[in-house]
Amino acid sequence: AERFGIGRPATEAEIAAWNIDIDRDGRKLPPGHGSVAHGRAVFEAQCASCHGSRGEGGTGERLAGGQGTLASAKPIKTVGSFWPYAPTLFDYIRRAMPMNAPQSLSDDDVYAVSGYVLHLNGLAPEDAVFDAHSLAAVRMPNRDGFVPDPRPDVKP
Amino acid sequence: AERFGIGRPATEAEIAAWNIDIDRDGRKLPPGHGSVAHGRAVFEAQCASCHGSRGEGGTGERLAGGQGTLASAKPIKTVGSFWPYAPTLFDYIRRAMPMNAPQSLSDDDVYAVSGYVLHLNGLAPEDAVFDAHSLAAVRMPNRDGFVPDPRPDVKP
Amino acid sequence: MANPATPWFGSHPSESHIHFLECSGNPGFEAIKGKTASDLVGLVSCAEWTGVRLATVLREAGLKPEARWVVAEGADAAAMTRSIPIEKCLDDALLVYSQNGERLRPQQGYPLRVFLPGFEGNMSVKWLRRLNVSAEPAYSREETAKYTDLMPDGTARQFTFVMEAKSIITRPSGTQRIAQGFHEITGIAWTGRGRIRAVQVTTDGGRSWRDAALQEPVLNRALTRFRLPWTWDGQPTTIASRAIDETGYVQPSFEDLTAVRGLKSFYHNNAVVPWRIAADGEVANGYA
Amino acid sequence: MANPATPWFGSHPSESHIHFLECSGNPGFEAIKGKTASDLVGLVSCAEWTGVRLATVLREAGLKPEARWVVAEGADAAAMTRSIPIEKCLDDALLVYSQNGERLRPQQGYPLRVFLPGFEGNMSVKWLRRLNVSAEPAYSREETAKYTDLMPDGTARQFTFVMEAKSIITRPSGTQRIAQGFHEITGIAWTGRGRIRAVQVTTDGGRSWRDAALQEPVLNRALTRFRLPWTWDGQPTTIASRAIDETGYVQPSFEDLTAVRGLKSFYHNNAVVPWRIAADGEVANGYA
Ligand code: HEC
Ligand code: HEC
Ligand SMILES: [Ca+2]
Ligand SMILES: [Ca+2]
Ligand SMILES: [Ca+2]
Ligand SMILES: [Ca+2]
Ligand SMILES: [Ca+2]
Ligand SMILES: [Ca+2]
Ligand SMILES: [Co+2]
Ligand SMILES: [Co+2]
Repeated sequence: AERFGIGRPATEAEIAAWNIDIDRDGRKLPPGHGSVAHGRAVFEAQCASCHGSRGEGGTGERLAGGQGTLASAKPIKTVGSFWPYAPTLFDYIRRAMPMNAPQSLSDDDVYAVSGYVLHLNGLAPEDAVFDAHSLAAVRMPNRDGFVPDPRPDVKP
Repeated sequence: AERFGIGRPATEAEIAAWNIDIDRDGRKLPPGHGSVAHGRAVFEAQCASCHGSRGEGGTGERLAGGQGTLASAKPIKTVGSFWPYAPTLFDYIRRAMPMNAPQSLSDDDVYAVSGYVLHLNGLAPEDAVFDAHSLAAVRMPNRDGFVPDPRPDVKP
Repeated sequence: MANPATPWFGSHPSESHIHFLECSGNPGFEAIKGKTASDLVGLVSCAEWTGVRLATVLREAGLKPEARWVVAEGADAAAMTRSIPIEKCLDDALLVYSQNGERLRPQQGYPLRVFLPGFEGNMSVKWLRRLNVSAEPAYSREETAKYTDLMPDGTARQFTFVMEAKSIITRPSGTQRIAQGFHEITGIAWTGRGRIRAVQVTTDGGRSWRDAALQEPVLNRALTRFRLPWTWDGQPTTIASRAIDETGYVQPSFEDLTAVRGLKSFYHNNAVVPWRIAADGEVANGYA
Repeated sequence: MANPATPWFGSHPSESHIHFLECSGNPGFEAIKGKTASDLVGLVSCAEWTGVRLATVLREAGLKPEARWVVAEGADAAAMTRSIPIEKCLDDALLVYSQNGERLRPQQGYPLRVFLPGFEGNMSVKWLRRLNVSAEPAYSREETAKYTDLMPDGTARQFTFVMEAKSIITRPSGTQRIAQGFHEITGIAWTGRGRIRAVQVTTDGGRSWRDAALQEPVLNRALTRFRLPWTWDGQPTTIASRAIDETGYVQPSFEDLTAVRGLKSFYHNNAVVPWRIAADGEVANGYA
């Protein structure tokens, strides 16, 4: 089809301002690092009011527990039980949390608090420190839990 | 196609309340009568304020004159020059005039003032009296001036 | 029509249709010099109308063999009366109670109005109080003294119901101003005879015409948007559109139309509207 | 997407399309007991959307051969991110700036939003600030933790985009009350896979099904009204509709649907909604 010659290339600066999406393999994770210990402090200060200090029981979504429940009559979907990729945790917390001030955390703080949420789910030891490499290396329990859409699946 | 059995026949009373349309031949004209002289009085009292005392020059539409102008560059369309059927005059005045109080005239007054409008157009003598029979008998000058729609009529 | 105030929804089988509704004097032959697209063809609208087919009501009532016309009468002060040929009544004529999904507004004929797709707007009688089935038209004042088209020979055409194919470019159009470069020419087209088949656009004063794209869905007797990408080189020119409908009818130029009908027929002017674009990008009526 | 605030009309070739937009949780599997038609499928709308084909924009920008997905990102507080398969982007995906002929309202994504006909509503990203063409989906939180359908075996279906055929009777429907005699059953049907081919209605609790009339025009991926005249004899019964789309797909019963997917998949419930009519004419949810 016809090309109209409309528009212009986006500038590097324009791209950089909004270039925050992280892939599932973590190749786009930024520099920086944060410890689970620091993550606990960030979480207590900025997350626990909604999510509860152990990641459950608040008005925000439950972030921990539920492993092994997915096939049950009362599945509990959390970061630990349901999320397939750890880098997505960095992506989502950086872009959307804390809900009252999204995109306000430093990358270091995002690494730290992501680590703390993993720790709450038994997926990182107390003394862990996360950066691009180590976060990408976490294998989430439900990593292989997703299947392609087979619909139409209900025959009349 | 299917019949649903909805609705009910209109009653005689319901029909009578709204049964005012007059055909072009005047067969549906009601009883009653009125003179051109009385029509002049009705017209002066209830019509002239809008249409002018001789049926022209007011804010309402011009009612008289214009015969012989239809094929000219400045056609003037009035009751006398353009209207094909006299009974329609009764129909329209009864249903729609005077504009500030439509359907307020008696049938006698409508006969009278219709006659006066014809008189203003030279289509009735000063001493004429109109009723169903005589109004239907008036032959309007533009009686045969109407042709069926021949469109599409403009070839590309 | 004993009790038109009875809510009809649910108690009668209804349909909804998207149709244009247009004044037969849109524009008058004198108004052809209007400045804007709205001055010229602003007396048209397009809406979704919901109601019962007149054919359904007539079938329930039962028709005699001599039934040839249905005379519709409004409950307005003038008890407006128009006669509808029985063919239209048994085809797509509607008695509508809703417009665009809400009950008719008072100004639009609440509680019930006639809707005649593609016919001149005056016939879609509002505030309907009566339908009188008869062998003859009423020959009411509105279908003799008015809504008849006076020809140069002094005769007048009568029962000129259908609104013929029309189109107009709405962008760029009169009083707008454009810059050199890329523009999407767009406008609307419609025809009382069914669907728009094509709209052709000239950007060189009528020397050549190109097919515009029609926005789907192209509906029966409904406004149809057309679009054509165009790069203006900055030279003065005249642009215009012409509609072609599914019957093959081609929207005429004002010259061709008035050569047949003269300048005094008042109604049913569906001529092409040319827009003149000056060197500074000002757009103006090409007839003015 | 350098400057989405620039007014696009006139400077880009646009199209308008009437499409439904539906939440993928309409209704959730727990909400199937809702009292009214709106409780059950109220999270769907239908509007005319105007904008530029995403394909046009991608063509102007130029695509590399490895381009398989386009990641759309909103300028909302959560910078909502969804990945769109390139096939959809090059097919009917739109970047829209107007809804029903007026500029987008703030709540609807002003100045620009994605519109993906037939796909779950969440993917039609509002306040669009960025389109990132890539070889892989983003696997964002909204396409892993959310908008995936959990199956009884603990696996979750991913990239379940199309909203399958659905229909509901809106009159008579839950909390309404009808009298013995003539009724026009009416409702709406739609499918993310194209056009509705037929809607069948049962008035005897599923023993027999009759074809309803479809209101023209039956548009691609748009709400389609259906109607069926019916005389209620006053006996308790159950009425329901089922949609069949142009692919031959038949809207399933809740029993058939949940036999395959269980009760915990949350999204994409398109089951038939039965309305139970009691002897006194009260209409209630047949599942409740
Ligand atoms: C003001 C309340 C609030 C605060 C503070 C808050 N959250 Fe949240 N959080 C929410 C809500 C509500 C949601 C669900 C949002 C949605 O579904 O769109 C959520 C969702 C999440 C999720 C996604 C859960 C899932 O399974 O999809 C994560 C992870 C998360 N929050 C982490 C954090 C972290 C880390 C912080 C602090 C840095 C934080 N939240 C602070 C309210 C809050
Ligand atoms: C308040 C102003 C007013 C009064 C009073 C009035 N008219 Fe009219 N008349 C009009 C207007 C305005 C029209 C045009 C109406 C239209 O086109 O809908 C009209 C139209 C007419 C027409 C139709 C003319 C044509 O060629 O179509 C006739 C006949 C007429 N009036 C007769 C009368 C008579 C008879 C009376 C008194 C009984 C009367 N009018 C009182 C304002 C008035
Ligand atoms: Ca109905
Ligand atoms: Ca509404
Ligand atoms: Ca006419
Ligand atoms: Ca445009
Ligand atoms: Ca408007
Ligand atoms: Ca999904
Ligand atoms: Co008009
Ligand atoms: Co939703």
